[in-house]
Amino acid sequence: MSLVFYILAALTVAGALAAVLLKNTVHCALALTAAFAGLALLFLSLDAQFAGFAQILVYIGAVAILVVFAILLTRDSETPKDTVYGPRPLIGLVAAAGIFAVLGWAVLRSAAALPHENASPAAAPNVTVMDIGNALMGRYVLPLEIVALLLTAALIGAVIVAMHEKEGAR
Amino acid sequence: MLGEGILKGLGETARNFAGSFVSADRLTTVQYPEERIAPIEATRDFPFLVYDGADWEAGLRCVACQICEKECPPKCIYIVKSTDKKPDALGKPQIYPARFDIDISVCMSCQICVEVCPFEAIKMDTEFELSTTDRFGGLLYDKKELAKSNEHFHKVHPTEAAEVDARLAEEKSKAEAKAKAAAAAAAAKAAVPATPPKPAAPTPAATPIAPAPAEEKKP
Amino acid sequence: MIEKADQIFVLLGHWLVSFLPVWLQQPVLVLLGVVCIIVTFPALFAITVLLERKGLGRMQNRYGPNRVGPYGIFQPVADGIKSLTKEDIVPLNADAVVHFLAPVFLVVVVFMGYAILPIGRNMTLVNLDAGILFFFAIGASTELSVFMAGWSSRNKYSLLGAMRAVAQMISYEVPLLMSSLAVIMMTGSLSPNRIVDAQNQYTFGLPHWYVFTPWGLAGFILFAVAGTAETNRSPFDLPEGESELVAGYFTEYSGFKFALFFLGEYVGMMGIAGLGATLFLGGYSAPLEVLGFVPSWFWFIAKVMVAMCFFIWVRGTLPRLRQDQLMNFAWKFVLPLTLLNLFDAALWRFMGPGLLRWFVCSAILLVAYVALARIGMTREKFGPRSYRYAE
Amino acid sequence: MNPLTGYLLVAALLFSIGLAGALTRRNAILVLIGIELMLNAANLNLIAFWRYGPHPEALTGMMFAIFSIAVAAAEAAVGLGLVINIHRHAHTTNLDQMNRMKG
Repeated sequence: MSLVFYILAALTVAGALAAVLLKNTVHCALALTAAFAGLALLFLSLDAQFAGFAQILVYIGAVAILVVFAILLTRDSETPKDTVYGPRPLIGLVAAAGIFAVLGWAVLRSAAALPHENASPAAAPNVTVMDIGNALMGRYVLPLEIVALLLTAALIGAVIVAMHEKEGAR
Repeated sequence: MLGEGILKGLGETARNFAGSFVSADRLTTVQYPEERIAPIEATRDFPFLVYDGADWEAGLRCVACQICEKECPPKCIYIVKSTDKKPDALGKPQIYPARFDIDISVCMSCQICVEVCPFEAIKMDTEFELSTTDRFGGLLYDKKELAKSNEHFHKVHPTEAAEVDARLAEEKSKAEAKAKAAAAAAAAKAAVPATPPKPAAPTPAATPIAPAPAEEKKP
Repeated sequence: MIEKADQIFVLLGHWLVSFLPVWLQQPVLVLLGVVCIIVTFPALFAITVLLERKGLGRMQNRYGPNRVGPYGIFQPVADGIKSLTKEDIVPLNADAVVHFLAPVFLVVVVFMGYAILPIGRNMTLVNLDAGILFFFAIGASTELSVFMAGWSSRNKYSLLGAMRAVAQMISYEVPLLMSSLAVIMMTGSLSPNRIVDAQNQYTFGLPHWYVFTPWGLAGFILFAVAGTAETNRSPFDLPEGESELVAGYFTEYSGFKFALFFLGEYVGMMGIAGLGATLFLGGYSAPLEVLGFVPSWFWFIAKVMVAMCFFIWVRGTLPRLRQDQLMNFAWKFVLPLTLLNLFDAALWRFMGPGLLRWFVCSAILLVAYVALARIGMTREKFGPRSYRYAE
Repeated sequence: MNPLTGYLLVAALLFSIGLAGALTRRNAILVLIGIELMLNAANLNLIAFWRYGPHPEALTGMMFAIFSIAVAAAEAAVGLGLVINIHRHAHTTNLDQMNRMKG
């Protein structure tokens, strides 16, 4: 396991933990951005160049800003007085830990059963944007159109939901 | 149509930019410490006291009447009258200011002191580079520093100085004429008492009675 | 000899690196490239600052700084020393960590954008296949640093400035992407080197730059407009509107952090200018075939500096746009025109060579321009003024 | 411990952190942050399996990840739109206080 992977994994997990545990909501959003950046680097270390840049563009460029705008619009940027966690935080933690145990166990047990366990990992597939373009336009053209439709619907839906009703329509 | 205005504007700035290298008159900047614009005639910065003749102490026109001190809006003039008198330009003994301070840092160059001064003793100078490093007394000018000769006044405000001089000269001549007339009258009166000394005495007694009855009627 | 002059930096790099053991050579070569970028572009930033102040001065019939050194050429040095020695005041209840991170994050991100720009023939630091996408991904994350600066100063003005800046950058990022999409569509690749190579041929002396095609010219103008807005410059510098917002999101910054913001803004501007040159003006290719002997990196730097002069020229001319005019212009004029430009490029591609496609494409663009200008940008007529008096 | 299991473990850890965040936090926006993390963990899994899977040239895993990124962005937009709308009416983003069905 290369050192780079450990560093990136540590960065991502630290970012995610901070995003969940910090008190001040804007700090959480910034930690979330660190987690997204770590994930983008992990994608790049997996030679998924296009996905890594898309992750940076979509998540850090747009979703993080969206989250931060939402935090500001709902006047939550000050640290809340009372506790930050829900009424029964323990149950949530136990459930999450349980799921992690199950997933971890599944991953480690299955490691032996993977077909190419001993074979050296396949050479890095050199994926060019041309291939992705052809795949998108060739095999995945239907999902592409559906996602296009979905994005338009989401765009309009989000605007209508968050739009400020005219006084009359109260 | 969208864009025409932008292109016209860009053309204008381009003409300015190119022009500034070609024609020197476009550039209006005066490089201050090296180049200077001659101050215009009516420039006024901080007041100064005018004195005639050579000795500034004796020639000061100021008679410490303190009108300017009272009129000064920011109250930056401080005058202490002298106990004795000194002869002024017309020879009449006048009080002079033992101490005459102006706080330049407070003065706002409004020239009211010049307007109200009956004796043309204070005028506005055109010197403005007076900054000093001493914060506490540096800008508090006393009589000595304020006094400047009439020639300086001529150099600074030539037309106004000329008018002032003309007026003073005319007053002097009128005063002299009056003094000569008074001297002549005095001389004539000195010649007349040599003959009838008595009639002069009673006339003053008569006049005080006449006005007295007028007052009772009025209230 | 010409070849050597052109490849001087590449050969120098390889020569320097040849002393090292083989496994170390590649990383050190990249490191050298990074050091070169980090040295040259701040130097260009200093020159741009001087050009800006003197150029703006000349446009306003005055000299511009000429006290520090002959003709004021040491003015950027003086500014630099001034900003280094100035006290760095951090507001009391500011969020110290985020307040400190914002300028650092901005400068790091902006410099990362230079990794993919082809500064000269095989002088691209990193040959990414999806280079342009990387540049826009990086461009998108500068907004975050703007927001961090605005929010962490805990100051109403800076928060308002930050919100305006982010809204403006987001709404102008879409046209920026779309206008460069036309070029990517025509060259069929996202890698900047391929785009420059596609524009590097000459027919009887004139280069095949995309800017000489109707859709290319329209795309370049729209890219320039969106680029100016993306870097908060000149007519779109509302976030730093001195008159009402003091200094926008970097109000609470002074000393070196303010200089970092200043550097970040200018280096960002040069990055967008570099990308514009790469996409539309043929990156490092010479404007005329006869001028081919001049080294390639010189042309890239020349184009970036010409773009800087254009930014300065526009800043000296155009008044600042209001926030609603800004947004209105973005969504109702620039974006539709870029979408149409995409269609126009496609039409250009499939109409085959000949004069017909010149007229058709140009006609479409002109008609759309006039129509949008007439319909989109009409100001709603303000009704009669209504007075309200305190009872 | 081949690299694939490393990536899968990191993805599982991210997923559980996201889940813990979603379950324990009171603020609606932080629940959305938790969900974003879970989605990202899934993306990481997709790309890890694509990279170390038998046929990387088939691009299936990466395509999945790209589409998932697009859908997650749409989801985040609509989710935050809802949160803002609820905040406008109920003047709170605290999930415990959003218990009234009245519009």
